[in-house]
Amino acid sequence: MKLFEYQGKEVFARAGIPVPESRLVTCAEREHDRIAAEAAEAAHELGGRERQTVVVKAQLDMGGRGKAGLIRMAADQGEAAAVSREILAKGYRIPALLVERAVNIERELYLSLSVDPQRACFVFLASAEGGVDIESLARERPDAIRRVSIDPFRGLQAFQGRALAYDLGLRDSAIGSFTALVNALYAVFRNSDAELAEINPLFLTADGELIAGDSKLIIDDNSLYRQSGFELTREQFDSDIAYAAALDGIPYVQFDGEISLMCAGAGLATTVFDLVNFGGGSVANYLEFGGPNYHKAQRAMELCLRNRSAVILIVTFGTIARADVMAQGIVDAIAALKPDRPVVTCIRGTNEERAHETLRSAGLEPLLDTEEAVRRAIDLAAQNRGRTS
Amino acid sequence: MKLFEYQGKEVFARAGIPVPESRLVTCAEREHDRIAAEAAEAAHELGGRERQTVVVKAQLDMGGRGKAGLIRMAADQGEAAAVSREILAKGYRIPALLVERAVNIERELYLSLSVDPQRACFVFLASAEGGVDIESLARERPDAIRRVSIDPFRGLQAFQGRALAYDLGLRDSAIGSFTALVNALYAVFRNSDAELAEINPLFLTADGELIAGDSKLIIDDNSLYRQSGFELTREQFDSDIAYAAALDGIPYVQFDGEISLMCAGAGLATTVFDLVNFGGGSVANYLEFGGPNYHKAQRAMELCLRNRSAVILIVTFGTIARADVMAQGIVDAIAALKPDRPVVTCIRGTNEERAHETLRSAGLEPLLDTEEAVRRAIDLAAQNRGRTS
Amino acid sequence: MSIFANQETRIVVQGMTGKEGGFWTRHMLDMGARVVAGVTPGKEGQTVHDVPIFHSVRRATAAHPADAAVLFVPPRFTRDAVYEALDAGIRKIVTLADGIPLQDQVQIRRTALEMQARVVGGNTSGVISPGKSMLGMFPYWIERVYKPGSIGVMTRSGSLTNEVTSMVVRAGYGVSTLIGVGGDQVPLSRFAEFLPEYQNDPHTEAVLIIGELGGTMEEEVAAAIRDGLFRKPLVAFIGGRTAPAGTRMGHAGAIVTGGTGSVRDKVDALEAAGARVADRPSAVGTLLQRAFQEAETQ
Amino acid sequence: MSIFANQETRIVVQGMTGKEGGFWTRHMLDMGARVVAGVTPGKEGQTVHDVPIFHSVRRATAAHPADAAVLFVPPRFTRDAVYEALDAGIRKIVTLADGIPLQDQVQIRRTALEMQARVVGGNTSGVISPGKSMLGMFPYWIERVYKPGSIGVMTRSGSLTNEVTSMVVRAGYGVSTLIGVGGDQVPLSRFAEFLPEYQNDPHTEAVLIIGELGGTMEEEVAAAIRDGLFRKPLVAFIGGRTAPAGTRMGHAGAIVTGGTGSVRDKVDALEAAGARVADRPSAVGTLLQRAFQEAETQ
Repeated sequence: MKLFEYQGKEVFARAGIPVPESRLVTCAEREHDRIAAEAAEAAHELGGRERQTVVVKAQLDMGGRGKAGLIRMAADQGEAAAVSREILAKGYRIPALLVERAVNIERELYLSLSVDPQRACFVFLASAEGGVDIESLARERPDAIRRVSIDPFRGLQAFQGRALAYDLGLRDSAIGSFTALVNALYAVFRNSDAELAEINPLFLTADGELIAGDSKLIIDDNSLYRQSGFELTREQFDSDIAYAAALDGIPYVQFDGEISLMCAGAGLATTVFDLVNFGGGSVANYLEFGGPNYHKAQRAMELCLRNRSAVILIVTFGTIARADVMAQGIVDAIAALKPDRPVVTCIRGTNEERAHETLRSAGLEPLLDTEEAVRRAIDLAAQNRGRTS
Repeated sequence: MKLFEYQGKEVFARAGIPVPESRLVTCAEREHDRIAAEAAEAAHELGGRERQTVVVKAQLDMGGRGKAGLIRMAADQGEAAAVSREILAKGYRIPALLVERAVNIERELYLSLSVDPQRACFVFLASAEGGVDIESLARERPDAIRRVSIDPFRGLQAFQGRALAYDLGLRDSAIGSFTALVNALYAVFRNSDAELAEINPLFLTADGELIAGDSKLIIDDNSLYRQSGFELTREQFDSDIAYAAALDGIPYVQFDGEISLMCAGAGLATTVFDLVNFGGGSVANYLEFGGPNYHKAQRAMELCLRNRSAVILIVTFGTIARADVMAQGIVDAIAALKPDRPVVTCIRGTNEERAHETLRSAGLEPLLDTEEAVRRAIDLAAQNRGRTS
Repeated sequence: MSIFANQETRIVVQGMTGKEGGFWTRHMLDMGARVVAGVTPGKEGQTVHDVPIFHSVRRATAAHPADAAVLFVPPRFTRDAVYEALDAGIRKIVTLADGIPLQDQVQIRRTALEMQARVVGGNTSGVISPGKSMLGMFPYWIERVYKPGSIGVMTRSGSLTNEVTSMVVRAGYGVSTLIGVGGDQVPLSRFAEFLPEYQNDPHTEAVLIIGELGGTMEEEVAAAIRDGLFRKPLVAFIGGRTAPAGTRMGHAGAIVTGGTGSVRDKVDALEAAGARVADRPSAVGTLLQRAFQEAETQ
Repeated sequence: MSIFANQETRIVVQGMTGKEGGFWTRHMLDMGARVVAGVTPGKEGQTVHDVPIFHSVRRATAAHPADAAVLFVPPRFTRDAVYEALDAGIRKIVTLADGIPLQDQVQIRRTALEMQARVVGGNTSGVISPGKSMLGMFPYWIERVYKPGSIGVMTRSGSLTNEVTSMVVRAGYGVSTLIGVGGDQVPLSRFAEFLPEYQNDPHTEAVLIIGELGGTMEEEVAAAIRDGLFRKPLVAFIGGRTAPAGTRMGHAGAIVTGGTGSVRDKVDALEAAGARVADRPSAVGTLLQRAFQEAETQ
């Protein structure tokens, strides 16, 4: 689960990582004028007597917010209202605006903690060149990034934080601030079962203070059962369908093509996705029907029917996810939902003979070859095109 | 630092380890009648309407309390007062009585956690035969003791607690109680920087409950700086002198012989202790004067003078503990304290020439040979015997 | 011979008394696997399919020495169960659970590396040496997809493995040992770690890798070929060529992370090392045939 | 030759800018030790006795490769400092601090064992190969107690070592390498672990062990002799024969624990293995002479 900037900063702040003082203005279902007024009020509160500059930051899961004009400075209340309106006018789905007091920045650093799957450890990456795209930096000037491996059992050692501080060229009080921050980020990462805990940029002020300029905190979905405080919300998803699918534990991604995929297993689903594209078709949605969800045929088909696809393509090749159970589910779903678009089935695996009988008796043709099924779906989509557009 | 039973049980209870319900009756500087009355009152409270039996347990650092008559059952208030008086009458230094509600015992187990210095891990020892002297059991029937090693980085694993439970022959709800208790004991050991955390006996009741019948909790002295709640108190020491020495960080053990040792380093002090005994002498006290205490000549000598020794024997062979500093300290201490008994010095090590001048100028003979110094002390003790007895 | 598991491999099944454990143990036995004991705390003395159950792995192996363990254990208990098997001296472990916490996986893998043990999984169907042994969950209709043969297979996927392996069989080949390293972000064992064993296995003539976008396991395979650690023909299929960058479609592992993890980079690395890469499952058989033809003519 | 440290050993001093660190570095240099760098966080760029100081061990060894480190670091920072030296690839470490937390010691020793590193200490004067190198704090008046020679010495004590070693010199011998394993309950390295190195050192003709009550290190030496891992003459002195059982007199390690740890058991074990055990320091010289005489007549 990927947290929004403001959520990650809340977690950071609780762990003792300094963040800018801020106010959150929620946007969902609200008028732009109302939002802009609240942003102005927040700017007033934060600016105080010295009328400090604030930053208005759109909260959404997207890289390059700065370049897209979704992060804007504002010198006073009026400007805060104006830039808020401009941000909202861009037409993105923005659940909230974060209004922060601007920081007097001397340098921007980079710091993150993630997992090294090969060496089986945790890895701090740090750079004296923060605020840039770290992946580009890694490609272009790998020497600009310091890497420190953390033994998952011994944990972070004091010398490792110091080593990073000196290698980043920090001095005096900034060294103590930095090692404390490294400790806090490690605690956040471990205690919240994170996949990634990133601060980019990490601001260094003239008086040696460090302040998190942004947050990127991804919680491991497999660990959510032992975490609290991380709830799925509508804001984390691009569409109502994707949110509904997530609540049911069904992996779902929305695209804008014609073929709804209901495929068993990430690997096979991804392969079918490729085959559709190779064949000149286009995908309406990716949906995993299989694994723990192989009983959920009706729910999966409902989700597919909620988007404007021209055809539903079902491809499975299951072992535990029994073909006969899945076929019966499909037949029942069709009876219940009466889909307004054709359904192509290519269901193989455990008990597939019985599955094929079930499909045939419901008037469905049980295909056996994945590529043939993909071709059939593409053809049907083309025929059906007029109807859906 | 070795905690008393009641202190260890307080730590256990905070960690969720079940202990018998109890009341503590302090004894220091109080009349026996008063103590007995409080013990009776405690028995009344604990016994409740069902007038349950209680156990009165003398709190002191001594093995074999049961055999020595320092742990007694009492069926009612009157008996509680009576056994308390009998315990107090035995003449031990008893800081407190612990009055506990008696437990309905089905079996007695043994469980401890300590350090394996060779394999560098923590070690649970467990036995289905608790309530006995574990060291005798280890000698006589080592198979009766189960041993489980805990990696100091990975920590206790769930399967290890289960393995002990099954190997002890526990069943049903006792298995869950036991694994929870193992977890709690591990937390106590790690969180309090213990050298040893022992429960012997560990009571198993008829309904599968486990209750700590005793506690032996030794906190690592080197870790006290990062612990709180463990304070040195007078009750932990046999004598005022030993307590005073401990407050000054000076290792001190009281004996009942004639020669006060002031020796540098545990190894050399122990060796001089042997040499005194080999030579037919007897030791009045062991005191380490050296290491971090080599500046504390006067304080060390004061402690020696508080006991009734016939002679003070000073033996050092220091590197960092400079001989000249120690010699000057001795000379100053003698000038200040004017000891009423002879002082033998055998001070060697860094700057020993200057040390010897200092001693000579104060009228002390600087001996160079440890065995000779020991002989001299034994002789002087014999000469001085009449005076001190 | 086979790698990882053969007819001689003595197997303990952890979680055997559970529904899945019991079901697949039956199937494993039918497939020739030598299952010597089961483990479920609290159930010692019971039997499942005539296999005796013990409270703990140590108690099981004390009575029935074993080389390998397969875990039908929920994800949240997987770390403990793997440690228990390692503690009992077992050095080949297959854990099938889907949903093992990420940081647990880091710890399990680190421990396995330190102990020089092979832990395979999670989120996998397991390991099979068709006709010899099986640790995990492979289909009944095995002859169509898991026919015994000379192709070593390693895979990150489940259903896709059935799809691709059926193409191997359709092309006239079979499988020596299939290892499902699993679809997680931190596979407990990685493709390249098994290549030396496949290289040394006289019954493996070529290896097929079923990869996926995300991670660097396919690049490590390319490096092993370049370094001469693996010298037999190698064919790969990697799904996700048309997946949009940055979109998480399925497994946690399937995230395109910058310049690494993309299918393009993987294909380039493998082809540069001399491997053949199929763009669709049906192409796998053809590429295997070509690889063997070329190997013969050399 | 010598074991652990000789003229070639390149040494980093952690905590060199402290009072003790600076003082003993001067003395180490005077004794021939090849001190290549010092480490104190925040003091990079300074020098002490012309030795350059660095922020970290890695920065020090990047500029000045080193084989060994000696730590003048307070007990509560010892674990971190040892890990730092290990992380920089150093595999011989001497830590002098008295008062390292017990559970820290368990962790340090476990890490050292896993990394196949030798960490010596704490609560020790350190290691000296007289005339060649020194890591630690040994006296100025060295000729009377630490004359170069052929006796390897291992000790758990400080002052007592001066006392006993002076007897070695008085008897006409000298020291090849002295290793103070230290007086703590968990010595980071143990007596028996160095015996194979002393066995292989051509400049060591016999070994002297200065033991004490508590623990099992002396019994492990006896076992190493019995197992043939050490075959040169071995003499031991063990103090505490008359210490009352259960009384803690000095070091945490000096607790008599049941049937093990008593001086009686140690003496019996050593003598049964063929070692000679002195009951007082002055007897050490005589026993060494006898051991050599017997070795010659054999």
